[in-house]
Amino acid sequence: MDFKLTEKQKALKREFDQFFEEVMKDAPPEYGRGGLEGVYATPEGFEFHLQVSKKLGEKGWLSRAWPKECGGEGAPLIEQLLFNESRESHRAPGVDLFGHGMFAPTLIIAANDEQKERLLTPLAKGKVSYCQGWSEPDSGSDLASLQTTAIKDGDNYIINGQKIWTTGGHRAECMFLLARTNPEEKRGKGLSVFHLRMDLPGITVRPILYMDGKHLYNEVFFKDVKIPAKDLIGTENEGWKLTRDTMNFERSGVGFFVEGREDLKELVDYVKTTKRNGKYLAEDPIIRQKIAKLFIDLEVGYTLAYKIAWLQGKGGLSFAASAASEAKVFGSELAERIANYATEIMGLYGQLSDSKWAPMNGSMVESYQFCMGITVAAGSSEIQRNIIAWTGLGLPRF
Amino acid sequence: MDFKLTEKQKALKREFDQFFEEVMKDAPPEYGRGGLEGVYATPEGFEFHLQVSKKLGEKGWLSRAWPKECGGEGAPLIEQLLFNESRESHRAPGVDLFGHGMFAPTLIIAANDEQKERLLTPLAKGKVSYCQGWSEPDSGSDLASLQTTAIKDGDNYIINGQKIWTTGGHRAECMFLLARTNPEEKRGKGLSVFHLRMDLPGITVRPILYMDGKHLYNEVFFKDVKIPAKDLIGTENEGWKLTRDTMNFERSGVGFFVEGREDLKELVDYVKTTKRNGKYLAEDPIIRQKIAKLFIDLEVGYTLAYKIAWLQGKGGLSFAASAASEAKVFGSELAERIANYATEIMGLYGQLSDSKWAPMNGSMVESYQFCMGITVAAGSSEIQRNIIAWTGLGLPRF
Amino acid sequence: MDLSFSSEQEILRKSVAEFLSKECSYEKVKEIEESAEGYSPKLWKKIAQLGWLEIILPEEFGGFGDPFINLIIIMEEIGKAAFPSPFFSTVVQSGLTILEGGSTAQKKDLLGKIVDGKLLMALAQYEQEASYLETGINLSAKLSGDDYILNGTKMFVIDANIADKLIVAAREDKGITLFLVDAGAKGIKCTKMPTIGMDNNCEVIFDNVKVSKADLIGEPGNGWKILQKAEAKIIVAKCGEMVGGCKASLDMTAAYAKERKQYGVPIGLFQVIQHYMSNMLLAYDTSVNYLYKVAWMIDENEDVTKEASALKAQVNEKYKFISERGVQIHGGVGTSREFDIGLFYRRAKAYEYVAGDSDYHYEKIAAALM
Amino acid sequence: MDLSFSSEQEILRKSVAEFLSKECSYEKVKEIEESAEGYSPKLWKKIAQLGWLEIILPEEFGGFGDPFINLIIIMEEIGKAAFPSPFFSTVVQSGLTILEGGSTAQKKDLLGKIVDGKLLMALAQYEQEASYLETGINLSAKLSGDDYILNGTKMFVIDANIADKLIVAAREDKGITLFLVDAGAKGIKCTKMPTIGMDNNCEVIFDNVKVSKADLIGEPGNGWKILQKAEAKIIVAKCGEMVGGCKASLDMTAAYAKERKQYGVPIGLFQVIQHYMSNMLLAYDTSVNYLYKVAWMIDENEDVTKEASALKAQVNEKYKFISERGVQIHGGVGTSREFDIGLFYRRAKAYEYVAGDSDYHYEKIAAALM
Repeated sequence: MDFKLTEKQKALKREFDQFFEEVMKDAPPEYGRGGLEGVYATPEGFEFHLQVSKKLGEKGWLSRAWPKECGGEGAPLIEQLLFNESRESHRAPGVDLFGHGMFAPTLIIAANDEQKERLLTPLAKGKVSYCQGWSEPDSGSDLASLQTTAIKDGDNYIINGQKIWTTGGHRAECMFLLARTNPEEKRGKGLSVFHLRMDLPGITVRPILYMDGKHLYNEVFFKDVKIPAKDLIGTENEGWKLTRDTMNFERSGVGFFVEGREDLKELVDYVKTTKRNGKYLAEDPIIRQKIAKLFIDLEVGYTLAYKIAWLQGKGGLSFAASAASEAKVFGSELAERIANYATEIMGLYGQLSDSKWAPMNGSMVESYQFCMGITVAAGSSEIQRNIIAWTGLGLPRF
Repeated sequence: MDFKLTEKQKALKREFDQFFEEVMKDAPPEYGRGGLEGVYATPEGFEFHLQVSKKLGEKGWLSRAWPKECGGEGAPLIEQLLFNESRESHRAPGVDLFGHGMFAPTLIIAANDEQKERLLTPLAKGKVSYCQGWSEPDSGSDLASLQTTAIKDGDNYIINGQKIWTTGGHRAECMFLLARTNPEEKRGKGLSVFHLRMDLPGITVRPILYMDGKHLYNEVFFKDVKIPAKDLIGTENEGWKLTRDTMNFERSGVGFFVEGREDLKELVDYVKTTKRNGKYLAEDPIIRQKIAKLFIDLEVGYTLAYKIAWLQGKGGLSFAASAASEAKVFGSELAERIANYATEIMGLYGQLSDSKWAPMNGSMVESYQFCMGITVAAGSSEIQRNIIAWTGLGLPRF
Repeated sequence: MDLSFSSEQEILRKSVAEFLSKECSYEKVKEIEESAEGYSPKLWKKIAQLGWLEIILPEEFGGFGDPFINLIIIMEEIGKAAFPSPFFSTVVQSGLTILEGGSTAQKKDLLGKIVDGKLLMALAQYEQEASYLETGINLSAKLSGDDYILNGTKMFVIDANIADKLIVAAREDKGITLFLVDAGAKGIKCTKMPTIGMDNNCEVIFDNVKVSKADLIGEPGNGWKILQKAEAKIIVAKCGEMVGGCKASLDMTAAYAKERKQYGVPIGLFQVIQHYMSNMLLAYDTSVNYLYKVAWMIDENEDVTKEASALKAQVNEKYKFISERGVQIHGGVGTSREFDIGLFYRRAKAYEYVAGDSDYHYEKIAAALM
Repeated sequence: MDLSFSSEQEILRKSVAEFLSKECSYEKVKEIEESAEGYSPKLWKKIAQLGWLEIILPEEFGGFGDPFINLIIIMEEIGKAAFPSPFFSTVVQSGLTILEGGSTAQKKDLLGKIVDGKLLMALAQYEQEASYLETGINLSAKLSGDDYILNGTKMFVIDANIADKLIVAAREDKGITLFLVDAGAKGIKCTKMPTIGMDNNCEVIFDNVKVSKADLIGEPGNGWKILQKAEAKIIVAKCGEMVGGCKASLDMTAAYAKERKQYGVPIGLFQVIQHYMSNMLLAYDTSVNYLYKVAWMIDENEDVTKEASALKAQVNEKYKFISERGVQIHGGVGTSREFDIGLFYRRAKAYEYVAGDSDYHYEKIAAALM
């Protein structure tokens, strides 16, 4: 039982930390609030994200964990964890959640050599951005019931249909799409994965505003969109299986806990410097207890994330799969709890969003809203809990 | 919108309160802890229960709410609520949960005149005690899957099988039994209700001890037990329907909340008179907040109970049925919360059961254990929540 | 005991509900939220004509002597519709404070204008420390000849940006004193603060603002007592609005759960959704019945200090709970501005702070019990 | 980083688990619980022979120099088996306190006897006020010639009824001082108190009890420092036992949910049961990994004051949660003495108080953070 990092790992972490600290000096204010909002809500935020991405590409850090034959360094997963931890604790952008987080692993598993060269290289260099074409209006948690079609037509596929909840669809250059190539098949069968550019004729992007009016999500409509057959990734009709394999990549959830730690740090600063009724908030026993409870949740969550990463690195995937769902449920619900406690502690100030009056730059009241996007996305808490019961405890599937 | 009691109702409540206050002066110590434990755990406790029952019978209070044709006064349900409230706030016994609470309503609905005379009269006089023969080892929440048989044999029925969780089965004089009269039928059909004496040949009672070793529950075995056909209640094979009708009788759950109020009163006394670290516990903001939260739960629960009783009295059963389930879920889980908070507030003393060292006579640590018997009994919290969703919100049944 | 509403009350509820559903759809609500004024003057005029603003007017001033519970009925319906208007600031906060502490002349004058829809008012109590306590009021009022000079900053003043007059709690030599101040008076600077409620919370700076000695509500030093007495009623009224929001959240979520299909069945068939929703219904039923109980106690002239605090803490927590589960059950669409559940999720957090947050009220209850 | 156990550690765990499952079934546990001694001398002798009691013995006194985490392994298995024994009072509470504050001679003598299974000890810290703080220690120790005279009452002394020697925290002129007292000394009256844990919590009255000046652990006035230093380790060890209890509760409930049928299907198929159980597993996984982390920090000689408090508060709440849901999922049988889940439900409440309850530890964390 040894939680110690090696000297090499420590040095690596220092290098990451220095880089992100330096980079974040120029960050626009929306990055104080972290999450997807910083990247997608404003053009300035997205521009900054792309800049950082390029810098990371120059350093070769976007592809460190990729296998050597795919242009990476085959860095161990624990180093990837340290990278993610450092980046997220600085609330830094630069890694494309969809491009680097999801599509690159898919390409690594399933792409042919030509595709690897053509599609992975720009990703490694930080020169391209992606969005994800998965959810549809009638298939929320139930991805296998997709209806968007991609019908083979000579050397092309013709795409028709609609995607929804496409985060960053209004900013990304490309999309990776899950569509039905065999309309005879139902549910999980007959689906395939594609790469495509978002500026193709026949694609329309319509904003879905968040409850506070911010623009992160979109609907994307496809009307006879033609893409070349060479942009099919992997085997035709085997996309669902491929998608499921991808879902199991780096899922420690460490980001929830390092971001939460930053929030707690700022909150502790706030209560130590803010007076109410003649006393510092930090002297209020009720507030002290709330902060202690958050500290505990962050401690145990952070440790669980390390355990997951370590197990994934070791190939202990069966525990890791269930534990990754645990980290997602726990981390996303903890984000909600942090936001609620923090805004309670602030009293009347807790309702103020981004403005000179708002404590912590309004980040907590923003988080109070955006956390709901996380507990419902990428496998809602309900689905995750079923997965935990099935894979973690062997309870019967229904 | 008027929550006021009439002068007559107030006078009635005063009369009940005076009676129970007087009666409880002689109560053995187990009654300080309320619940089923006082009645069934010790012979002294049961003896006291029977004495109080007789006194209530002399006053005619056991049958006040019964229709006049059944020997009652047809008192309105609100008066019955006041009676229950008074009795439970004094933690007084005397009403047989099974005999008066469940079997008498069954008899009122379904018994013939001979049975009403023979079986209701002793109940009205407080001269008989009952236990309930419902649950079986393979049918917990799923009562309709009962297997105990009652096979007609001339003028008799012959009973074979086993009942479980028979509260007070070791003390009660009689049982009302749900058994399968038509073994061809499955589930809800082919069941019938019977009255029988517990001293019949062929009946064996085996204790099931509670987790702390107390004896409330039993298994009851029937081996060729012969009972006369005249002790069938209602129509043969229609027992399940009858049982369901009975379940809807007086279900305001007011007892949870008036008992909880007594607990809170004692707890407030305790924290006001107990010092730790040089201060009264009542000065500790964390303890103050726990007490405030319990106060709120008791206030809102008590008000809900009144609403249920008022609706039941008015015949507004469709809301009342769902709300009664709400009161049961909320009341039983609140009892757990009260017990947990109280034992937390007591610190190390919170673990002490009945002894000179135990605050509140050990009632809270007892309750911490017995509350679990309530959240699983008479429709577990899980079943109740489904019922609420179905009947209260019209969600689809599964 | 009769826990039903009279037929007049049922009619009142129906008429308020019908008006709002016709005139102020959730689409319209979002539009109003995004406007600088944060309310619709046109709709305000209409509800004045319909007589809603008379609900608190005593008979002696020409009102109908409605019981307090009738105000609750209106507030519940406003809450269900998520209707943005100065009803709370003007009628509830200011109106009830005037009723509690104003002179006969003030009542006649101010309430009369309010009822006619010609006067909007705001209550300026909190300051930079955001304390709910008496010690939190430090805006200074110094007598200078026949005028008081006010200096200081008020925060979280609801609807100050649209109000004609402000009731300002200030610290005078004799203690907390309430002043009636023209919102347009020289030296007042009002700025709207962006909030999760997208409402009219304002910062109001007072820089040597002159107020006539005659424009006091109550006696000098009497202000805290008046505020406290009014607060209990203000709380219960606000809880009416919040409970209405709970009901709307519950109903729209139940409807969605019956209609939305996943894996080929309505999501309302899943046991976990059923349990979520049964907990939501329980949270609502315990809240709404207690709301009526406490409102009834006000009509009976009982002291409700403890009960109003219990109600606010209960409703604070349950509104957050119900609306949060509502968003969760809606899934992705629940987080979008297009759907309506988010209106309630945001309000639940915003209203948590109005007239005291939960921790403040827990402590008030404890103080009353111990 | 290597978060696995060594093969020696796996063997240790397996041997402890196998011994307990063979020698001390849950039936046997219940029998022991009901006895006045609350432990089995026969089993104690056996575990001494197996070398369990050596686990904390440093190499210099003939031990194997086991890392702290090995003690956690034993405690986890004890927790799973719900094994009633003086292991915690003697080896953990007393042994670690002696290691922290005793002289070389005391360590050699006392630890030697403990290891041989010939000495049972108990730590007498708390008093009638049930305070976990230094100010809670008021039993007086007055010097009189070459002896101290102890007067006062200790409460919640675990295993005092079977102990040969007590470590008594008393207030001496110089401050809190630890005394080594024969449990049979004149003037000591020990009474077992009935608890939900059915364990050996005792009241111990000291009426002019004479202790030789030589029988101090540490210096006069040094007692609180020793207790505090030992406390962090004692907490982590106890958490090992509690986490073991969580694991047993979880496993037996999962097994029951797969086997028990209702409405014709295993209850583990119901979505609500699946969600209950996924929350239980999450509570367990977060606890157990943090347990190992903090135990590892102790082996690294890091200060774990804050982390031990976080661990205890976490485990207090999660053990209660897991065992409570365990009983609920078992339904009726879960409340009966015949089934085993109740053993854990009762222990969860009992152990909540050992070495500090949650509120005490929350405050310690806050003090460290702010």
